[in-house]
Amino acid sequence: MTVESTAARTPRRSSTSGGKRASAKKAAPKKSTEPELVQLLTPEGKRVKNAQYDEYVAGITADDLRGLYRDMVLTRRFDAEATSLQRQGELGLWASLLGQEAAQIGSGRATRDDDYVFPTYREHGVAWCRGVDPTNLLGMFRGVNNGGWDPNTNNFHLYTIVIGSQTLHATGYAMGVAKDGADSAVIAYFGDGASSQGDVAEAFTFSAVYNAPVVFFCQNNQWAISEPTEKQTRVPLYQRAQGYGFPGVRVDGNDVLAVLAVTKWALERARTGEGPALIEAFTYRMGAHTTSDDPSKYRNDDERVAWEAKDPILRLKAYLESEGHADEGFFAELEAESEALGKRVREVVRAMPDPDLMAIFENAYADGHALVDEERAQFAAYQASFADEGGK
Amino acid sequence: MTVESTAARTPRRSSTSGGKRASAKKAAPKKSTEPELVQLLTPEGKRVKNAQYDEYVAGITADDLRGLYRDMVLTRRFDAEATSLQRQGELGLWASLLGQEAAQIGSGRATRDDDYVFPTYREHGVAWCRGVDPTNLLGMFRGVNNGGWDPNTNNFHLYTIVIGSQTLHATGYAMGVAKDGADSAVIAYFGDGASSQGDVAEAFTFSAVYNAPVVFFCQNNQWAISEPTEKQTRVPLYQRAQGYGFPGVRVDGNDVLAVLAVTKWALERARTGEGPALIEAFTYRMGAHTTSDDPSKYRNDDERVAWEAKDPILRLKAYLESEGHADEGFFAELEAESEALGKRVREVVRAMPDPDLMAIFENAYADGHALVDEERAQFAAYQASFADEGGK
Amino acid sequence: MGVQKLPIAKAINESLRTALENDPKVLIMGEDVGKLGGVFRVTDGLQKDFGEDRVIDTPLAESGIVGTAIGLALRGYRPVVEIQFDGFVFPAYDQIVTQLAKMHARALGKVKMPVVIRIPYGGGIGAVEHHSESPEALFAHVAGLKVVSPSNSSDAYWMMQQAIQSNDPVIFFEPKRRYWDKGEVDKDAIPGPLHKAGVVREGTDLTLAAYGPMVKVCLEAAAAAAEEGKSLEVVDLRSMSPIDFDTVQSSVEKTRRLVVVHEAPVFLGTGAEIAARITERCFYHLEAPVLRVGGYHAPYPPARLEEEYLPGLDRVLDTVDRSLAY
Amino acid sequence: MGVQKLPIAKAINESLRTALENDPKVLIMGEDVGKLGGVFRVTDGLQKDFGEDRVIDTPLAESGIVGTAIGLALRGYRPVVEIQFDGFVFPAYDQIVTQLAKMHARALGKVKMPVVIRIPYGGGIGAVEHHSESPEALFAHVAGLKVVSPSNSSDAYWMMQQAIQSNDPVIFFEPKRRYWDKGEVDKDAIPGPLHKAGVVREGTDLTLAAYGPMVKVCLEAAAAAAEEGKSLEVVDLRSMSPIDFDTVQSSVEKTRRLVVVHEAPVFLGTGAEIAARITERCFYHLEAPVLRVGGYHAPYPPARLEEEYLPGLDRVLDTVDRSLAY
Ligand SMILES: Cc1ncc(C[n+]2csc(CCOP(=O)(O)OP(=O)(O)O)c2C)c(N)n1
Ligand SMILES: Cc1ncc(C[n+]2csc(CCOP(=O)(O)OP(=O)(O)O)c2C)c(N)n1
Ligand SMILES: [Mg+2]
Ligand SMILES: [Mg+2]
Repeated sequence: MTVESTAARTPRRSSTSGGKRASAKKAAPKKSTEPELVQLLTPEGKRVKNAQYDEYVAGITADDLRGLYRDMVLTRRFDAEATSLQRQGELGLWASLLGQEAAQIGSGRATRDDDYVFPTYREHGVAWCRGVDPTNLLGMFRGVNNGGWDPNTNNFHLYTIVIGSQTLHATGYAMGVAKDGADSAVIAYFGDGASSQGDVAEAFTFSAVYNAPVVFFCQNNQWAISEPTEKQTRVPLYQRAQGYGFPGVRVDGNDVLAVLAVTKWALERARTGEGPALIEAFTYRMGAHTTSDDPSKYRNDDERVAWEAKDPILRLKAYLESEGHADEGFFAELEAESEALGKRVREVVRAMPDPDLMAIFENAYADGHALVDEERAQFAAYQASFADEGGK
Repeated sequence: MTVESTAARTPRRSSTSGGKRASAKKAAPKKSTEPELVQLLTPEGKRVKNAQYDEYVAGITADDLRGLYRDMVLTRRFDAEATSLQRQGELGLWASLLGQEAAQIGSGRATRDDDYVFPTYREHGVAWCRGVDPTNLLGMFRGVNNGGWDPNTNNFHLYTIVIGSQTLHATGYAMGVAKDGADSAVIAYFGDGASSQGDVAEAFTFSAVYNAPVVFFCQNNQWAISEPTEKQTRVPLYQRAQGYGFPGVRVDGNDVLAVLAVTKWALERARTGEGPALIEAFTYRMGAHTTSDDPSKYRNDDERVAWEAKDPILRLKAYLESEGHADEGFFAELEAESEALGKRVREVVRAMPDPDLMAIFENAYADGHALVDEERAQFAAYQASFADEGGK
Repeated sequence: MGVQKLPIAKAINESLRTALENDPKVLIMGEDVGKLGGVFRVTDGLQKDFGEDRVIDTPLAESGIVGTAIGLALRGYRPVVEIQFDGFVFPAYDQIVTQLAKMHARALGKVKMPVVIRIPYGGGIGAVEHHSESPEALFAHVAGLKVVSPSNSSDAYWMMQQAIQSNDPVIFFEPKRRYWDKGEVDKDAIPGPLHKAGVVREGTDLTLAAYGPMVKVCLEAAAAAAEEGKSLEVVDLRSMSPIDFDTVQSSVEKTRRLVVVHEAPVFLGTGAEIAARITERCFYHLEAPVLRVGGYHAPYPPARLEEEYLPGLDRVLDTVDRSLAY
Repeated sequence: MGVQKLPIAKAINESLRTALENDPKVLIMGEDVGKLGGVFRVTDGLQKDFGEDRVIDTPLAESGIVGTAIGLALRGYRPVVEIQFDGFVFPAYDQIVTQLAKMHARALGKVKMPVVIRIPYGGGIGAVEHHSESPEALFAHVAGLKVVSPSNSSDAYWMMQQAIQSNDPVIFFEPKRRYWDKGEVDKDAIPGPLHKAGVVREGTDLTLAAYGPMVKVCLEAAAAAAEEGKSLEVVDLRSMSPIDFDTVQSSVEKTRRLVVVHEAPVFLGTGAEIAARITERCFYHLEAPVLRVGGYHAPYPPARLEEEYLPGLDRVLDTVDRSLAY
């Protein structure tokens, strides 16, 4: 029994071609036409019906919708502030989420307090939903720590930089949730690039075999630094799941409502013992990979411009306005709140002290280590020697 | 858009269950009913038609069939000899292929001379098809070397013990074949257990992205040492391929004709620029994992007995006889040839000398290394010191 | 319970059993650890008695095993992971050095990583490639990990108890060729600290330092040397990270000579660090340079050559003589 | 071509270009090495000029990159692989130590593994976690690999040429914080052997041995010490496997004192091996123990602390003083 991929296949060469293969590149199958996305709001902000997922946003109120809008606006504002703080030298680096607000807020707001989130390094919007103070996120980008919050306070794990690793941590955590008999779920974020890492595949395998309550949330923002998604896969990423025995869904990642609905569906499945699911949120990285990156080296600005028309915030705004769910006053207040957030972030970052030098040795071990003790003492004595010399 | 797995799904719990998840194990989806296998010969040796694959064995002659039979019989004989040589202390270990002869001979005979094969540690039958002298395979199991043949002589790579690694080597090799514009193909063997390794997933990704001419041949012999396939996947393994954008097929691994046909199909695709394919040969490890293993610790003998009825050799024998393709004389001659092979293997192994002590340092590097030179000299002097002492 | 005579493998088995009994958060994970009880039977019977939820057969993927163990630790579990053989730990190396070792520091101490990684290691059992390696230096160099190896049954039992209780990740190297060596285990004893070395034979002329499988070789060498009138002290290091340099130093201040023995290649093996540090600490005491006996800078050889590759009695004694000749 | 003044990054770029021109079997592979030219622009322009078949953007999977490079080498290619940052080499560690390093020996010499793995390494650029590590000892301990690191543009150019010509796998550590340091490159020169150390400053009182990014620090330290009347010799080791102990020994026989400097943690760093071996070779020459300056046994700290973590002028000079005080 053959399972054919859904990719368009190159017709077999006629034998008159001499059987010689041209370069693999030429022979590679064409990208398939884009599969259907789950979408509840069109780019113009029109609500469209979806038989499968409408129920997950059935009870949503105008207040909720304004809340989602506010989350996206504030997240974008925070993100912009961080970018400019990097420009000003207050941060060493920043990884902007610009364009991915709906993917992050929609999924983040689908989680329950007792759920647990494993982010990459770009989930500032999810952190926001989890109640992590955004200024906490800046420590590692400023270089004062490698992770500035207690993961257990908001059930939001530390940012993970090494691509894909956290999907296994999420799976293990979810195995623990199941062992505990709890009905929480776990959600693991990763990127289109990350989908190629062996660790992600192993996470799929473990989660399926143990039927762990984990949702794999892939933000396919079309790029892994300079590499387009074609360098990672020749079929849509959400299809990866089926070969591991769990469902995969592609959702319009710029449609906050659709993301919310699909993520709720997946988390609910996980909670009720149906095991893992993969969500591919189809979105776009509007900015550079990080502030160190220069996308003009590798991508055409046309692409970005085309995606601007699908902006997640404008889309929800259009819907709110057309439904009469928000008035001028709401937008004005939010604008003020944005400014205040920006200001607070700026102030907190600028006041963020450098860590104590001895922090080098802190927390290397939980129970201590003789060599660390020895080196700490030497280091302290060495530092003291400068003080003795009156600062050499 | 949702892609549901083909596994049977557990119904969602009713809300009256309190939303608490029972142990993950209980909630895991049931194993699906077995998917259809590609089969050309029934276990009773009856030829069945297959619209898709018959063409690949259309030209097969009685001679060819007897050849396949002979390959399987001699491979099994060789394997049995190796097992008993291990019992006699002539080998340190042996990994028997008992039961997997059809999977190996069918696929091995599908390859062309210019194709390249990447085995695990159990592909004695494939080695046979490639023309590797079986006694060459025994060096590593005797402990006289870690790989006793030149891979380029028969385009048969060394045995790879670390699970899954060779699938990436095969993929890289296939990328090279494509770059060279050659129309050869590559085939990578691995086991059901190996399917869980990240390396195998990465091999799938690379081969798909570069459309490399490689066939992934998974012998699902139902066990990875003591672990049944359920510990690696909850859906049939051949389905893994579709999520990476290439076809997967499950073939009756005890049907040499079906394996031959399916492998020819896949190799032909690869040669003509259609890229990778995955074949899952559904078979059974009739013996222990290796001579160090004791399967009575973990599996019921009933299972093995049931698989005996599907024996690959008896099946082809029944077909040969029913078609009148082989007579007593053929079987008698083959029996004699088997005995001669066994005898030769025994003699060669017993005469296999221990390696020269200096071999420790040989080939650590191709271009030399100062430290190795130094240590080699020290070692030689140290050995000489015993000689001086007249053998301390 | 009293004192029992147990082989090392069984001592570890009993230690795991005790841990499973005492703490419901302790889990055993690995390939074939369940029904089979591991290829060396170290986990024999545990799944039967504690169930599949506590003693978990995993998919064949070492990165996945360690990566999920990290997640389980984050959830409050204390996983004890088995890597089937030394040569198969490398697929998990990334998760070990990049995640497991650094998580506590990354979280500024807010999370702990009580994960034990058991690795049967070393040669001498006539195995095929990848089944005889000694990669301990590759872990000891990495901050955030602790690395230990018992040499006898009592240590096997107690060090495993302590490793499981540790809030830091411990790489627990088990001397596989000594699995069947018997020794006394007193389950009512009060063990010394996990990372403390022990003087297992006293002597005055030279110190031999070793751990795991080489302790026995060193003891035999000391016995042989005694017949020639040389008094060798043997230190069982027990821990490769941290290394108990104080104990080695005390010994060397007395004997003034040190030979370090391990199966791992000499070049950048743990002996290099011991030589460097003890030379610094005992510069005016040493009458000879610290000498090292270990594997060569070549891939572990096929079984028929391993006797020559591994440090044995003769090579140790030869090196002792070289040291004494200074 | 004559002599050009080039930054290290550009010298490597030109060396890769030369190799691509001279040998059609040379390939460049890695994440973002194509259009982007790598995150440090080391492969800038190469894909444009040599095409996507020679300069290959790979999926984001380091084990896959190295594993397929091995396969390409088996097919007769000479892949030059880029690992984007030091901290991301570990997913490939298994393929490197278990396959790449051992394949030639496993095949009894029948196959060769001419694969270069380029790794921008070390700290000092204010980066986030995993972007500043110095894992060279973890490769140098492994037989079958060669490990080198240039400290200047000329070496960057020529050592890369030689690494690509090598029939053994070479781990090529590029001192990322020196990428923009300029130096002269003579493309018509006849380079010395790849694994030979060089005395880059002569002196009589003490030898400083370093490689990669620390050579500059040592040269500065020597200059500063000279003002205080101390004459330091600086050896640029260039190769960590093999290490050119002969050159270090000659130097130490003259100066009688040695300090080894590297960014990697001291514990089991390459300095340990150098200390152990030079002590053995120069036991009667050394007036002080070999001292080491390097990273601490703690995860690489956040950027705001790296100046204190990394060996700098003060710590080197302090250690020089400690040595001279013996
Ligand atoms: C193992 C590893 N390799 C390489 C990198 C360098 N790197 C950082 S982000 C990135 C691209 C990630 O792309 P994707 O997964 O799509 O996430 P995105 O950045 O688009 O959110 C790369 C290659 C890394 N962090 N980890
Ligand atoms: C990376 C790695 N982990 C563990 C092992 C130990 N081991 C050897 S064979 C094996 C089971 C392999 O099962 P499978 O892939 O189904 O192949 P089979 O032995 O059934 O042919 C295991 C766990 C190994 N060789 N490599
Ligand atoms: Mg991306
Ligand atoms: Mg199997």
